[in-house]
Amino acid sequence: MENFTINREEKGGIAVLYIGGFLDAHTAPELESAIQKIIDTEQFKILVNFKELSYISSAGLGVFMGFIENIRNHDGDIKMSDMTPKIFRVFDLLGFPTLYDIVDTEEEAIEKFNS
Amino acid sequence: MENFTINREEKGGIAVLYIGGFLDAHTAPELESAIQKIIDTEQFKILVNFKELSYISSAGLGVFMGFIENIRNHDGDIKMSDMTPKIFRVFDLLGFPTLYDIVDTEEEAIEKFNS
Amino acid sequence: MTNTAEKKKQQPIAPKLEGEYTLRIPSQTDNLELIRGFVGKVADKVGFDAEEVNKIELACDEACTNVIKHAYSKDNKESTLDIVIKVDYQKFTLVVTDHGKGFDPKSIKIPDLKQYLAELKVGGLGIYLMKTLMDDVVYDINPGKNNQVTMVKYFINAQDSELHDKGKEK
Amino acid sequence: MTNTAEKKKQQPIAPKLEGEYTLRIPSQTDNLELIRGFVGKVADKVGFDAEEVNKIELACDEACTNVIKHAYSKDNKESTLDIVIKVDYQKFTLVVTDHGKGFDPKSIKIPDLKQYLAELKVGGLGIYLMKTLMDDVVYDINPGKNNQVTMVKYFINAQDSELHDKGKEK
Ligand SMILES: Nc1ncnc2c1ncn2[C@@H]1O[C@H](COP(=O)(O)OP(=O)(O)O)[C@@H](O)[C@H]1O
Ligand SMILES: Nc1ncnc2c1ncn2[C@@H]1O[C@H](COP(=O)(O)OP(=O)(O)O)[C@@H](O)[C@H]1O
Repeated sequence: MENFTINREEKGGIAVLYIGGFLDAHTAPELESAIQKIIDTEQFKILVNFKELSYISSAGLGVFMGFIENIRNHDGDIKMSDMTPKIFRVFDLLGFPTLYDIVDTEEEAIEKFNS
Repeated sequence: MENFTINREEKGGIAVLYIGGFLDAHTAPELESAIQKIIDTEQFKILVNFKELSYISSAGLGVFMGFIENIRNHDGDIKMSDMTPKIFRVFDLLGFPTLYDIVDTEEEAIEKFNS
Repeated sequence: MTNTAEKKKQQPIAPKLEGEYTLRIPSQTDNLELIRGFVGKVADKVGFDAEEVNKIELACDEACTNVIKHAYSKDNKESTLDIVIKVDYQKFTLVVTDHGKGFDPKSIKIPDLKQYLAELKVGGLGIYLMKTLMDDVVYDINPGKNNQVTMVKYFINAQDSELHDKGKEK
Repeated sequence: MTNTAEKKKQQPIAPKLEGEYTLRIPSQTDNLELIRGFVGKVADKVGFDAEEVNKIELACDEACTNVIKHAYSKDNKESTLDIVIKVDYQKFTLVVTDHGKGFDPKSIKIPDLKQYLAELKVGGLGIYLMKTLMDDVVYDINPGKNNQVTMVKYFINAQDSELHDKGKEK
């Protein structure tokens, strides 16, 4: 039973992370190290696709908070796409939509990166 | 959340029961009363289709034991079809395949009733 | 858009199941999934809709995560986490207990979200979430003995009852 | 059950998770699904394959069904069912405890299957199933206090060890 999955693809200079399953205090370190790896290669345009994610707790949200300042200081961003209503509700409860670019589709996010 | 489902169809004088979900000490009375209803109408050819059943305990097995003698005394039978390997394993563990006609498909069971 | 005020959702008028459910489990992050699964299933059987079940699971996760992260010293292998669910006709109560070092709940500032987001802080959202997700959240701290957080969801029919008000005063 | 101190030895085939998991739940058939779900998830996390997980779930269900059906008088609303799972490097132990009237395990005849089937009996298969599904099944009866059935699955690596033989003798 895989409780958290993470896959990376490159789309025209943007690192796309596909996350799935449960993102909680147990699995958050996996996401943390995946993002750290991207930053280590001096890449700062990151898109996280939430399509397969079925659960998130504040430990998962904290991962994004830990990187966003540094990434934006490097003219980069973490954009987010394909959230189910369940996941979006948690982001919304904490006002995260004012802080992060949360869009419906990957294409939209890529367009925003390129504009 | 429906934990046990049961549907009845008539196929040429045979009462076919489609059971699904969990058949345990909590849900066994539902199966019992469904079979009792069939017998109350003097019908004794019963086929139970296990396709959608995902769990059975001895309480479920006991339901069949409770009716089989009476049904066979009336020249009828309870035949069983479409068991998943998980369900068949429980029947097998108790030697039930020597006692009951357990076949792969509904068609096979119906043929056996008609021969 | 900032945090939308939570609208009172349709709650079960009467619980489909009453009684007490207790779970004691090692205080480790790899048990969070197990805990959510159990608590979610009980909440579902009680009759909460999927959205409410999700809220209860998340509130419970946050409380348990706090125990795992903050209650015990790292090398304590005997550390346990107790979860008790009590369901009666008026409310669903979830109690998470640890036997660790405790803390002063009054010292915890509930973040002002706007300021919080502006400062890009990491963490400090767990208790805020619990309070947002549940109707009542009350701490009872006895360091080294037991430290409890009690979280309640009231059923609609009990919403305006005297008993409910009594519960709130605790 | 002895409370052996945990020896942290690296074993060739080791459980992915150790520790103690306790569940206390009202003694009612509508909780069987919840119990199986919980026990199955723990067994899965320990590393048993799907077939073994199914066996453990079924053995646990049979023990709990017996408590629900036989341990308490019908009108006892306070009746509870305790399930404890203990996992150490050599075995997976499942203990089901009730506080009801008890019974004499020696008086229970394990059915001869052929004869059983010939007689078309209803019931009386639960304990037989438990013994078939698990490596060890031991009753400890103290009527009105606690009545326990302890069911064990040994991990392959511990199969031939002295400790395993000791376990069998209990
Ligand atoms: N069970 C607990 N035991 C000890 N300290 C706790 C416990 N629960 C919460 N705390 C304290 O309350 C603080 C705030 O918790 P929370 O709002 O969940 O944010 P975070 O856990 O991210 O810091 C924690 O940092 C910790 O100091
Ligand atoms: N926890 C228990 N408390 C009291 N009696 C029990 C308990 N478990 C088993 N028994 C007794 O053992 C008998 C055999 O149990 P079992 O093999 O599971 O078959 P069944 O439950 O179908 O009778 C029961 O009929 C009951 O008398």
